Amino acid sequence: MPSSRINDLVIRFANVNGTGSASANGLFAKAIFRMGIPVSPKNIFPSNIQGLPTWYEVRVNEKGYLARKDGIDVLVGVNPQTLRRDIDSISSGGYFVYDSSKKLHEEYYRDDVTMLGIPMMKISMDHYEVPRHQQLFKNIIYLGAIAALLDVELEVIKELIAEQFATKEKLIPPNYKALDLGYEYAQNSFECPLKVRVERRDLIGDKILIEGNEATALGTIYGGATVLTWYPITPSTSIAKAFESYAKKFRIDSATGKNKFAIVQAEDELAAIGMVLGGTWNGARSFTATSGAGISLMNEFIGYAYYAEVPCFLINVQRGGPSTGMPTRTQQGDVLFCAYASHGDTRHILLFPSTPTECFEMGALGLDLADRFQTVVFMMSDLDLGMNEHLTEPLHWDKNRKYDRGKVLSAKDFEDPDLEWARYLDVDGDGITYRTIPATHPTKGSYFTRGSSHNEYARYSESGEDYVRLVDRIARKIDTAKKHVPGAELYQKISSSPLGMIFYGTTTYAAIEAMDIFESNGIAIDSMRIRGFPFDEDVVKFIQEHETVFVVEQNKDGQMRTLLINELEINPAVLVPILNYNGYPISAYNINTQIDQHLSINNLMKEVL
Amino acid sequence: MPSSRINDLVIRFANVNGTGSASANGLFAKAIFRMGIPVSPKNIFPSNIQGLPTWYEVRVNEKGYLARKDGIDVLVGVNPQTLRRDIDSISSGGYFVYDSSKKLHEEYYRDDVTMLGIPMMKISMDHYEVPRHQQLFKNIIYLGAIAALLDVELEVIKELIAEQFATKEKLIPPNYKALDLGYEYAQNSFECPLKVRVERRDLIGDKILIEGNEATALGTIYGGATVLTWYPITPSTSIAKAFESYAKKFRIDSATGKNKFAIVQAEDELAAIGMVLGGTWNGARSFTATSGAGISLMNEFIGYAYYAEVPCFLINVQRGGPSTGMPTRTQQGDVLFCAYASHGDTRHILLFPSTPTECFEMGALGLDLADRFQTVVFMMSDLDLGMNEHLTEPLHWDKNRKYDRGKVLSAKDFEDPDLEWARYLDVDGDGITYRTIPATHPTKGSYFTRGSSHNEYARYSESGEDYVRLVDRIARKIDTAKKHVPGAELYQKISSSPLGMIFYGTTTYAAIEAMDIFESNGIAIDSMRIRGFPFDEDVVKFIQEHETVFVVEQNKDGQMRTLLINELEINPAVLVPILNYNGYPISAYNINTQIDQHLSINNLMKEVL
Amino acid sequence: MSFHKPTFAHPELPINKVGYRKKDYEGVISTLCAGCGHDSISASIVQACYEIDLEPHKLAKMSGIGCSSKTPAYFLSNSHGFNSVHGRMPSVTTGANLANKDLTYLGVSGDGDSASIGMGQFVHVARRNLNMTYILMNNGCYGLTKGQDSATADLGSISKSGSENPFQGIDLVGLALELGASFVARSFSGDKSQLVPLIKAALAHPGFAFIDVISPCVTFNNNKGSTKSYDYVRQHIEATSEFDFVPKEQPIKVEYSEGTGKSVTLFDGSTIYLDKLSNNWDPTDRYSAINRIQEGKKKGEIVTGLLYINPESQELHKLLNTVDTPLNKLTEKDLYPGDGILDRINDTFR
Amino acid sequence: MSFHKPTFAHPELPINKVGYRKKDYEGVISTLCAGCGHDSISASIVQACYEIDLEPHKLAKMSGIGCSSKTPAYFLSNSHGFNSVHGRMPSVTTGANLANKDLTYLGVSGDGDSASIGMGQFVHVARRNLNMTYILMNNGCYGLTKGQDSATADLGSISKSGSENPFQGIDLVGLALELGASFVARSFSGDKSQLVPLIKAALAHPGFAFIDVISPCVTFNNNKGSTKSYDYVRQHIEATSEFDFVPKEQPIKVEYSEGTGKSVTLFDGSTIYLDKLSNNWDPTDRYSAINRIQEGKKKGEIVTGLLYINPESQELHKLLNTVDTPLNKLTEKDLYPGDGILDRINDTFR
Ligand SMILES: Cc1ncc(C[n+]2csc(CCOP(=O)(O)OP(=O)(O)O)c2C)c(N)n1
Ligand SMILES: Cc1ncc(C[n+]2csc(CCOP(=O)(O)OP(=O)(O)O)c2C)c(N)n1
Ligand code: SF4
Ligand code: SF4
Ligand SMILES: [Mg+2]
Ligand SMILES: [Mg+2]
Repeated sequence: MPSSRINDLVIRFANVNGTGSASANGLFAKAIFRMGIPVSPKNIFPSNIQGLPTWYEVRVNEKGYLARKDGIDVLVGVNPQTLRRDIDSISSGGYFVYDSSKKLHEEYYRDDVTMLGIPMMKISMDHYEVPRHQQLFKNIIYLGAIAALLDVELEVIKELIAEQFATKEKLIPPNYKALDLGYEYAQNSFECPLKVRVERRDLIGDKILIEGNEATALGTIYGGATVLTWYPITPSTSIAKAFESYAKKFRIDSATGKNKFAIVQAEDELAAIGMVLGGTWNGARSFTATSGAGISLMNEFIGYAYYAEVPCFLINVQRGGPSTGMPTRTQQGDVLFCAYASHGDTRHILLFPSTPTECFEMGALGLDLADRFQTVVFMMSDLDLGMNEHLTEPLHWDKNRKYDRGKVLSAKDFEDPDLEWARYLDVDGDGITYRTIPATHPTKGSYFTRGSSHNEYARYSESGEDYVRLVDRIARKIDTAKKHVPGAELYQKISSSPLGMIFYGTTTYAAIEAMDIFESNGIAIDSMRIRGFPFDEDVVKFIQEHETVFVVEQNKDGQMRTLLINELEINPAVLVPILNYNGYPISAYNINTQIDQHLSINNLMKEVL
Repeated sequence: MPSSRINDLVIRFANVNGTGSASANGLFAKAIFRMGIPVSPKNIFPSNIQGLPTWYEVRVNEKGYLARKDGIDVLVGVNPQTLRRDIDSISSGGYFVYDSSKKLHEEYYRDDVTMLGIPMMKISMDHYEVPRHQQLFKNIIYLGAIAALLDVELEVIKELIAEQFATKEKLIPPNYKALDLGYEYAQNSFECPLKVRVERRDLIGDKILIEGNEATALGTIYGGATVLTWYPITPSTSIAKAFESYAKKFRIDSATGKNKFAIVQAEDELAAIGMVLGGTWNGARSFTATSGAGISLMNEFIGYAYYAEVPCFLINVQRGGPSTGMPTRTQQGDVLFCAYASHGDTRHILLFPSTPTECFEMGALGLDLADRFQTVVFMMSDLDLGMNEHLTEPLHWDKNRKYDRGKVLSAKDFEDPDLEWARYLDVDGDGITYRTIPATHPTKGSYFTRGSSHNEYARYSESGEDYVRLVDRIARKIDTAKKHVPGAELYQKISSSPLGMIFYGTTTYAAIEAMDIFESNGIAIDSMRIRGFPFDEDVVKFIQEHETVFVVEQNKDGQMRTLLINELEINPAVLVPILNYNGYPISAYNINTQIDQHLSINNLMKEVL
Repeated sequence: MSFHKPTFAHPELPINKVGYRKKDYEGVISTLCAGCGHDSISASIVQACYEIDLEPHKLAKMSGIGCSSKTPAYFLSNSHGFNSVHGRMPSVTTGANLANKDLTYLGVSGDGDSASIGMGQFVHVARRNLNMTYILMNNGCYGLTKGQDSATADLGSISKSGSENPFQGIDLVGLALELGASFVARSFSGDKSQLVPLIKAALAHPGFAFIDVISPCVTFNNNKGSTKSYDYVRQHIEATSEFDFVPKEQPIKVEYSEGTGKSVTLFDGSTIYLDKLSNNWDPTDRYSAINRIQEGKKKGEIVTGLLYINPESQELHKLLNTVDTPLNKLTEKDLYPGDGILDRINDTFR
Repeated sequence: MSFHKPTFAHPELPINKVGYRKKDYEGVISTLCAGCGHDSISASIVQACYEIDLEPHKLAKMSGIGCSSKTPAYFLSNSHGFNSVHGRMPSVTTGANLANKDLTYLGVSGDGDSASIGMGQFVHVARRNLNMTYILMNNGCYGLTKGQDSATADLGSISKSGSENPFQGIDLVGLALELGASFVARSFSGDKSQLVPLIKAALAHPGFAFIDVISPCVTFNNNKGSTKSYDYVRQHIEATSEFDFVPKEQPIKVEYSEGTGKSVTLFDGSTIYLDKLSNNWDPTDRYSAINRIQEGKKKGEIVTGLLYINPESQELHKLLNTVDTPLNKLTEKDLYPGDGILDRINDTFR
């Protein structure tokens, strides 16, 4: 017997890509959101345009847990290619909703799953004529049925449909009809609602449901980026797309109709980052977004930007590596590579957003930090964060906020007869030197930017002493950044357990849930979320205050753990890796299991309880 | 008063590049070698073709210490641009040999240095007419003078000159004349020999004096490389040059005059490595050599080779980084970058030669390992090793040695009806799977090589389980390599001190000397040289057996130390970095000073003594 | 994910000279969009390889990244395939070819793959006259990343989202001719009767054989206003000649109109027949080809067919003077410099 | 290492319209080999910038890596310089130009830098018609890495070590023309009287202005048999016209032979005068330029001069429709989307 649960379920839609299902599925998630219930949808899509399996998985959870959860309560299976595995994936006691236009072969039946056949295609063909419409409305029909089965408010879905087709009003009635058809079929055929179902709440507040990449793009818009140079690559492409569409809305000069921005689709990633360097060197806020292979290709320029000290904001929306790897799956697999990218001794600033709201904030902050530190700043997003909608705080911008352009001298500064300027002279002791933008002054302030070694006056030098002074100063500069990157977030006022847990980015949702589960089992685990690199003092302190610290991340080699050990001179024995690297977002259950296992093996359980 | 020393001196020649001095200076070093005395020359040259300062520094040491030594006993200064710093660089009690054709300004005089003026240019102009000759013979004149001053046997130099001009005999007499002119001038003008001087010994045995790059190229020739694809970059270029010249000597089919090799100067490093992958995939031993920027550019393909498991032997002759950095200076700055090159979780095999003899051996071994492990193998040479002549054991090749082609199936294998082959199936449990070369068999054995995730049958797969199985197996495969890379070299039978020292590549010379100095001061330090990565058990054991281990390397961030900590889960407190990163080869004195400092700060001295 | 076609073979299907049925030249079922031009090109490749009696395992399939670059999985399952990284197929093919001069190399690429990120390698593989066939599946857009304009998109072409391309399109045919490529052709995925013989000739050509095949992307670039849509291409296509390729040994049965035809005999004895040639154009003179294309452009024509062939083509191995045995067949016996040599080398360093 | 020239200025030296002496356009002392062609080009750049009354700080000097790419240190010390990585000068210049459309961008590169590793960026910067002057210091070899053949080395050219280049040379002029570059010229480092006005015209041209300057490498490629040696170039050079560039406002004092001359007026009102034009060649028709070069090649001529100019050139900012104010001058005031906008955006996500 299925257990009865309200607002706590996982539903998965199994579709074929290119059949218009994405829109119907999106309506479902949005309807839950509108009903005031926390929701977390995940798109699991192939690296392909049409005809392959794609899944849309939605977790509904009124406690607000947004992590992916293992176990599927309801599976809407409309892809014959994957029938077997879809049915197998349903939790015992769950439901299988399928298209019964054709009879389901007996071998697919499961005793412990309720099989709910709906002749979706048949209904659609009975009511619509054009084949393409039959295909599209089939999706709305199953949405209607799901609404009945799960008690989703039909009015809410209708409202969403009306908004969606606001400019194509004649599409509204046929959609309504399809919705009703599905709804009624389910009402008439099954006992509705099911035991797992939803119910209106008021738990959303002013939160929004937005993709990380969309928020990132908005961050760079508010942060004052005017130059975007990029090369298409999943899952970063939608940043460029969103930047373009917002720029076209808010960055057109009203008098002339001209653009207060420039977007260039570069010929490849090497060119994209080269253009960023040219743009920032010349004083315009510029950035690029890429992933995986793009980062590899950018390595030469990354080292250049580090060494010649040219600001460069680089957004890495990570996907499954190495190589082309799993381009439509998520991972946090480039952490180490980005931290030390390019040949020679280097170290780069990293930002780790874990919500779209932070994508927005760090999208703007990254531009500031790049200018302030005249170096490469990576924002380490990932496919899960970037391409899925997340429930998150609304975006906020202080209208009086000024861009931090860093240490840039103006023509006026050069009028000061006491100014003794040298491009790479550390006058403030923080490792950051003063730069000039070309054309600042007719006779003062020009200098030569180069990736070969140079002295304080930006002159070429092969002196070992000049070199050592230079690289030591740059290292000092990156150290200074510790205080400027977003600090670690602590989930408790004071440390109260010998056990600690560190996480970052998209491991956060699952880690918080895992922490709660441990707590409800009487095990306290202190937690900290890392938001920036180089690490600040809080990170050191947190680790020092715990005997064992679990580092939760989504890669194979425990890359953040390596970074912690190497940068903070931590004994590796203290840091226990908790890893997930199969390309799917990590679940709380996974974390709990791995930590449990470690604790029981090490007999720590006793001690902690 | 200069102290009297035999066969223990440092002489430095300060020249202008493009003036033919390299040849004269080389004769000096070779003469010492022929006199049976260990010698170690270092070229310190600018990133430029003509007209800039260049130095040639030779250490003569009958104990056989080959490291660069701080302190210059004799400086031959023929570059007016650097007069001041050259004179300042001489050790107190040393000698300054200069061209007195023009009077030396008084300000240059030093009381604690013997100033030996020789009117080199004047002598040359008196005896030679063509300006270019005057320039060239001036170099031979100072060589003659130095022979007199240091007691270098004139006959030996003459013999070398005769060999050099064996095919242009008429150049011999004028060279002899110049040599004699210099020799006689010095004999007549100064008390010869000086207190620091040389004297014939028999300490060379069958050793040779050869550049690392030359030996590397020979290694690849003997190792069976037939395809070299490369792009010019200092300091790796001379590998390609040497490979070409040996191939043209030993790899021409005598019947047809055709080449049993193919060399392509690629359009860039991305193409160079792409060609290597194509070549090895298709069964020809292929390799490339590059440095710094080249490695950065190759990152995408490196990840591909790792993930799709295509053999790739890549020689990195390291230079001063990051970016263009110091292209004509030496560093071990790419260790970490190469170990984990490319985005995603990766790990690559590294070889660390420390003599030209090892360059030869590893040049061949690298080809074997790449084939055996179907992955990227880096040989980590550096500018010092690659472009300077080193006294080293003669090259040796077992004429019965077979190339290890790794697990490659032949048409015959496919005739076996029991063969169940899948490209990425681990049948032997070592993580290494069987591959086929294109055209092996008409209907069996074909497969698709790809950088996207795939299953054991080389078919594209987006399954998380397939992915995890794949990357875990590859990790296992790289682990297997531990037993196949050259093992660590231990400098004692059993560990006998709480202190240990780890070094690799070109830090070896200085480390060994430093170890001897400590020993002569009554401090025992156990030592180990790393020759390969992933690390073998001996490395673990060595570190475990010592309280404190000094890791000597030539980069800023202690990259090998990071690698040790990360791979072996070592407490960082145990590993003390001893670093030198100014672009000059590290000296024993430098190591001693740094270790001393550490010991006294930590009060370990007492304990050890 | 790849799906395998059921492989029962009708025994009555005709067998070619090397003993294979046409089915043996197929691959796994395509996962491209229904109607994608690339699938038609795959079919032409299958047809061409079958017709020229090529043993499948003696061909290597090379590609980069993109919808187009996936196609090697959809033909010639008995051939080894190398799906490399984005834009770098030419370098990998160069290396493979260096290793074994005896195989046939068939590279496929997309316009994003070749004209943007891969431009450098395209230029240099042409310059080296590598013995390979290079098929560009040219749809004027980036299919796999969802339809962005590529560098071959024509000036003024309208994208699916309605925007007009402000940039001059790169014509890789023009570029290949300028670079002195030894075989240059253009065709259309929808014109199998022209494409199949072109591929056959390209495979036989000893040197770099480039075929730019306009191959509409039904999903992202088949809209009105696009100059790479099926409709547009069909309306503007203009063949330079009728074309046939006859492998050596095969009896010649082509008839061509007196005075307007030309035949070109290749190194291996195969012959290319061109009939009804355009005016002012000689397929063995590359400047006349450049001019012919220009002329066409002025009139808005997409000129197709074999545009240029250099019958004197010297492929890379000739330029490098490599031995006749493929390098990957050389063993210790062939490569070991000989006893005593290393001692002599050591001596030169004493 | 760089050496600074003594900077005492003779007060009597002539001052140009913007108040600078020629000396003010110089840089630090060159460290190139004595006699290197690149140094002559630097001198021509100094001369041209001085003559067109360009304020040095309003020009940005961009380069890649190589002996050639070092030259920006040897001219225009009052300009900012960006010595980027090997082969990537075009992308950096593109970004810089996007940031500030008001500066003049002068890029210099070598043949290794542009025709090998930088080929992709060269093609695409031309395609985008970036407003810049691109000077290729073409010596047919890799100077800085000691003389290897480059991709512009001509087929059959003999290297210093005596080997013959087996590869077809890439002619970047031909390529630029094929790509539709809007200003294409060729010159010789030793011909200052032609080079200086060409550089002046290129700097004034609103769009991508490419000048391929043959610039012998005295150290590695000036030997007999080299087709890039001083001797060879001097013997084979053939100017397409006499050439002069007259900035706007300046009185015109050029006389040219009736019937054989042509003048082209640029956007800013400057004028280019060409006299004694080659036959069958119109500098505003790019196909006639392609043909003229070909004709020259057949005769073994190195055709120099302004080969093609598009007087209708639309540079990248026009294509992108950017505002007149340089983007790097826009402030919070210009860029902030406005109060309440973000709330409205938030609403769209509810
Ligand atoms: C280095 C790198 N950058 C970006 C991508 C993403 N990417 C995949 S396919 C593609 C473009 C494909 O376009 P095209 O070559 O024209 O092939 P089509 O899909 O149109 O056939 C891009 C940019 C990648 N795989 N690798
Ligand atoms: C990525 C990379 N590869 C290789 C090099 C080494 N390198 C320096 S200059 C140069 C070639 C320069 O040739 P060219 O551009 O013709 O300039 P020239 O010296 O002849 O003026 C090369 C290959 C480099 N700096 N960076
Ligand atoms: S997206 Fe375009 S190119 Fe890709 S498979 Fe579909 S139709 Fe073909
Ligand atoms: S090597 Fe050649 S290109 Fe370089 S500075 Fe000398 S002459 Fe000029
Ligand atoms: Mg395409
Ligand atoms: Mg050059």
